[in-house]
Amino acid sequence: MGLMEKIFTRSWGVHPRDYKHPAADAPVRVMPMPERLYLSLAQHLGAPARPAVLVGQKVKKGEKIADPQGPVSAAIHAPTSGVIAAIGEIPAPHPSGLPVQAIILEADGRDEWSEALTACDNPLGLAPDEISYRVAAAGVVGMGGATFPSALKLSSSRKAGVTTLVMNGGECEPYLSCDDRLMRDKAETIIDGIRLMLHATGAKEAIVGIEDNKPEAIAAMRKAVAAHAGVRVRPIPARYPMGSEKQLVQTLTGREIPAGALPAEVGVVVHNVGTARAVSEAIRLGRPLISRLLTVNGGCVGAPGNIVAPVGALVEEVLAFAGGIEARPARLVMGGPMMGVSLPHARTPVIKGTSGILALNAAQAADSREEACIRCASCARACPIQLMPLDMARHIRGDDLKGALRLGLKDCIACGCCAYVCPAHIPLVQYFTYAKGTLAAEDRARQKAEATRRLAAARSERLAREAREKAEIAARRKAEREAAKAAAASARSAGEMSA
Amino acid sequence: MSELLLLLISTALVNNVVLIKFLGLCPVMGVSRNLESALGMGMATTFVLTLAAAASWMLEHWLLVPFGLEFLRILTFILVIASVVQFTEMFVKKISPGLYQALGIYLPLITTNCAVLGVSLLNVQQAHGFFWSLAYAFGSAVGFTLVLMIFAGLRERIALSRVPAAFAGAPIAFVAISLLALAFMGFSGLNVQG
Amino acid sequence: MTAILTLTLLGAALGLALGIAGRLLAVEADADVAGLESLLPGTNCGQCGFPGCAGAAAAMISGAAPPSCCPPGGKAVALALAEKLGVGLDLSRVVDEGPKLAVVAEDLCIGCCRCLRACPTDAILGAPKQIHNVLKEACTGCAACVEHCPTGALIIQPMPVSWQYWVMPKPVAA
Amino acid sequence: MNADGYHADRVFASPHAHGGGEIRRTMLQVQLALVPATLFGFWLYGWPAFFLWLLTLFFAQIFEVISLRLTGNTGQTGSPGDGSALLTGWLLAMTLPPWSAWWIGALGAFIAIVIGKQVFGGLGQNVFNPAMAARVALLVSFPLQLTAWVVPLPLSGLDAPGFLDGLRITLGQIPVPDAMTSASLLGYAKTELSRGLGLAQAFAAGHAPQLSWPGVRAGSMGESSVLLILAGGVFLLATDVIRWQAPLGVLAGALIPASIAHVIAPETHLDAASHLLSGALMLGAFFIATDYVTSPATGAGRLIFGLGAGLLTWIIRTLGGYPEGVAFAILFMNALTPLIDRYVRPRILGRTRSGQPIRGAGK
Repeated sequence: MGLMEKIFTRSWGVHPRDYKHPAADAPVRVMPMPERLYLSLAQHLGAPARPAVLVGQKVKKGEKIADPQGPVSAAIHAPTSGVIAAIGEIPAPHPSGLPVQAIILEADGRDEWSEALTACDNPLGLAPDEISYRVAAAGVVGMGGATFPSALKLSSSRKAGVTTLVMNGGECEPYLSCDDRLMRDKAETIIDGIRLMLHATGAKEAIVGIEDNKPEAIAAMRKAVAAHAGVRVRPIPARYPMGSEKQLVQTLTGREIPAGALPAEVGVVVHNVGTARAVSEAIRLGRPLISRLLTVNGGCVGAPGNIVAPVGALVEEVLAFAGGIEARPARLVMGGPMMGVSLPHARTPVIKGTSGILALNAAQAADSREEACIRCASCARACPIQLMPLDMARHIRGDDLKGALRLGLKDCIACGCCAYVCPAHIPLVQYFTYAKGTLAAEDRARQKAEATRRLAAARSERLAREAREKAEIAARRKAEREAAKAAAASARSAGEMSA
Repeated sequence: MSELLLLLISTALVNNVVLIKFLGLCPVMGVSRNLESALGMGMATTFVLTLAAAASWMLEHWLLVPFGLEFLRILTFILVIASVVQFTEMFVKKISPGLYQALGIYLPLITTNCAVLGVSLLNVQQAHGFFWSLAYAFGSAVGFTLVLMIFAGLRERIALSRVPAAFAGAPIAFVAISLLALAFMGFSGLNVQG
Repeated sequence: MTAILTLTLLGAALGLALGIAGRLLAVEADADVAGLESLLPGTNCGQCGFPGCAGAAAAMISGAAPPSCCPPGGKAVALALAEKLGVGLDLSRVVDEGPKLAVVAEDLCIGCCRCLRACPTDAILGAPKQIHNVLKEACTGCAACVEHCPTGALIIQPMPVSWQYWVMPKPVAA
Repeated sequence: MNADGYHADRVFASPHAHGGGEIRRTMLQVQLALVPATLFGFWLYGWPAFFLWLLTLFFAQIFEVISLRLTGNTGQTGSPGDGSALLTGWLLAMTLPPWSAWWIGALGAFIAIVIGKQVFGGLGQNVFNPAMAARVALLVSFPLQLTAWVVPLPLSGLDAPGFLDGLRITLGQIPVPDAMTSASLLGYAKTELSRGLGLAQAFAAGHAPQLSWPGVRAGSMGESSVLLILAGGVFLLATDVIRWQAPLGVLAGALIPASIAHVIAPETHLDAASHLLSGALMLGAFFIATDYVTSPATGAGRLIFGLGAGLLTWIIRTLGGYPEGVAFAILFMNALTPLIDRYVRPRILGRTRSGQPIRGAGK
């Protein structure tokens, strides 16, 4: 970057205190299998999965228990062997705590793998579509948190003809270190997954972007990548939200993704390093995505660190395994502190996209009273999309959602930089999510009104048709009757004539 | 050329019709709720003002003075202005129904915008020539539009502010416009004649 | 005399000019009933007190009804109508309790099928002597069915919120 | 301890972290930046200056508290402790003649806090800079009192008024002797020019005000030591409280046309240094034009704002009826701020300036 560019290019993002250590340096611990697992049917982006098992049915570890439903969906597998105890509602890992459909699995303690799983020794010999197919069968979703079904991304990237595979090792969220840990410990597996993804997408090169505050991960990945041409490791400046798709692609390739478009528009597809590992295990070992590495961190956690937890374990069990909590947390968060969701309580399960569980103390949660906006525009400077959060929030506060929409509300990625820097503690992201949610609800209401209008029109048309048909039948009958009468009359007259 | 420029500055800023001469306050308060309609109103008024100034100049010099009918001045001027406004109204309705709706009653009310009649009369009073009259009217209209736009911008911002209930609406608008008038006082005595 | 003549001539000339301009710049007044009706739910449920949605649209154009007269439409429809009509809207008078839904109380339904015929959107499914069911995608919560039920088995309830459609509350001013 | 007892008492929106910025601290930093120039002003103009400063701040805070009490302090319209009223009062006191009577300060504080700010809804809601609104309102209402500059009588000097005399001056019990008042340089130049004298001739006269970098001269506290004001401004820039665009704009907007005009017609136009060293240009550039609330929110917008304010200052000083134009110029640009904010916006990532999505840059 030239000097002129440095002066005239707007800086974006923030440098939050990261709290990544010592959790990132502690060795990974594997959580023992809980007695019961709560497997949400909606733990991926898109339509919820449909149960493929019956209550009371015995399942083996890795056996599919729910089928994808619709074009965007993902399968769900049993994380251990056991019996299906129930299929019903559990509290969703979501701020609202509203119920979500789930399969409840009673572990039998034997943890037996299903025999149906097929390993593959020469995966690069498989057809690209076969890789996508197997990834779909393993229920792999994006591990960075967005949980988009990975197979779909692989196959659509191939169709779109992407040239570059960008691997997201940014992990710019504070507190989280599971990707860092994974790259340090499983670099070989990740690289293998990347090569499989290159094969599946048809991309020519892969760039692994790793923030420069993770030197061990960079070293480990560089070592693992040395033998493979076409895969490069690139350190990138540590800055939040570097791990956001638009920012990462621009930093690594210099290409700007058009608003509302996918990275494929500029020939790029982005995957998380955790996804690469899941892809490798799905293809090489035939193992579906049934557990994940996640960071347990925060001021209230007894022993912060990275833990391998089965999907469906309760948050409270994970916290208890991680040394328990030392004080009542001010906030319980699933995901990172910048974009994660607050949980209403800990009796909600880990899902495939759970990158972290944070029990934050009051100082970390920084819960503060909203004050008046002094228009300092710190938010505008921090916004990576170059929006004007202060003006958008003003419009939303004044119930002028359309005004906020004109200012680019749809382009907001809810990264939280604005609210993080706001000296008035204005919950800007909350304003924006509220506005987006309200607008979406209005859209749905409009669509429904449209649909019901069509139904009503169809009905009145039907009623009219029925009335018409009835009238026609009545008219025909009448005509027939009259014709018969006339015929009889003419017959009679004819008879008279002949007589 | 530079004289014309100075005249424009003088009429638009130093002797602003709205804030210094206090003419045409009604549309300024009425149509300044949002910027688009303020701009539309400004354009419509500019159009009317300039056209009316031209028409009234011709009326004055070719009809009233030759026939010694100066006592009919106000009457005839109002007639001409009303006609021009009617014409403008039709025109706006045709080309921008949205603006027509937004301006509402204030569009026909340009007729009674004292700035229009005032400028026409001032032109006669100060014995301006034809082009000078036009420039004077145009400058005044630009000043009017400027104030209208600035004020609309301020009101759009104030509309989203937490104004105390007692001051919400017209009161705060008056406070704002008086502070705006204070700002314009800085131009007073601006020695633009050289 | 001159004065009168002048004024007359001036008036006549300006009148003529305006007349011509009026002819040239004529704008067709558009009958808006259809446009307005397209914004209404179109279920002709009659809760507004007018004969069907077309009747309500006509009443709104004539000013006999406020844009907030459609209860099933709620705030969104009222806003759209007010924008189309170009009138201000007193939102405080709009009671928007959120989307509604008819629910069949299974222990009361006798399967008489009367509600089926009353539903303007065919949202109720059922066969004689079988418990009926409401399709929540098609039900507008218009309550047209309620009075036709002989056993009071139809209840209008707020539409349940799923976590996917949950909306973050607006920050409250402290 | 276990987590099963945890229950959130409400929905928390992300982010679940905060950078630690506080309004209170920002206000304190600006006040800190004003301290050197203010202390110098106390020394230069003696006890009356101190009393006027104290009173203005006191009244500003009193009016703030009363207003917030009346409007029902909701927290979002500012709390009495956020320091914004003190800062407004401080800035106002910096621009008043230091020997003004107490009621000038009190009335100014009322206009600034109540009319300039609280009726608009309090902190962050006002559209005009409160201190400048008050200063302009006072100037057009009491032109005599607002231009009664005293010659510096440093506290160390023998003829400086003592503590009690100073108090009496501020309370209006002792009139400011005529012999002690003096025109500011800008006022002097304006008067002499209007008398038809050229500048060279005017400044040749012995009683012409002298300019100097340290700033020992007649004027307000905010006008005297340009260097200390600049130091405060640099401190604010360094601590990232203010951004560079507005100050640079103001200085460039005023000094560039001043230099050009001086080169063309030195007899009728003051040089750039005089413009910089006299009046409130420096204070305006670093402390007034950088007011967050009433200046544009984008860098480009702030630059436009600054250039406009600087240029208008120069125009009013050179061509206008008032000798000083900073307050008017900034007030005028305040009024333009909503328009600037509306039309000067950064390009949204992934979109063109007109808001359309950019085209994919090749696959």
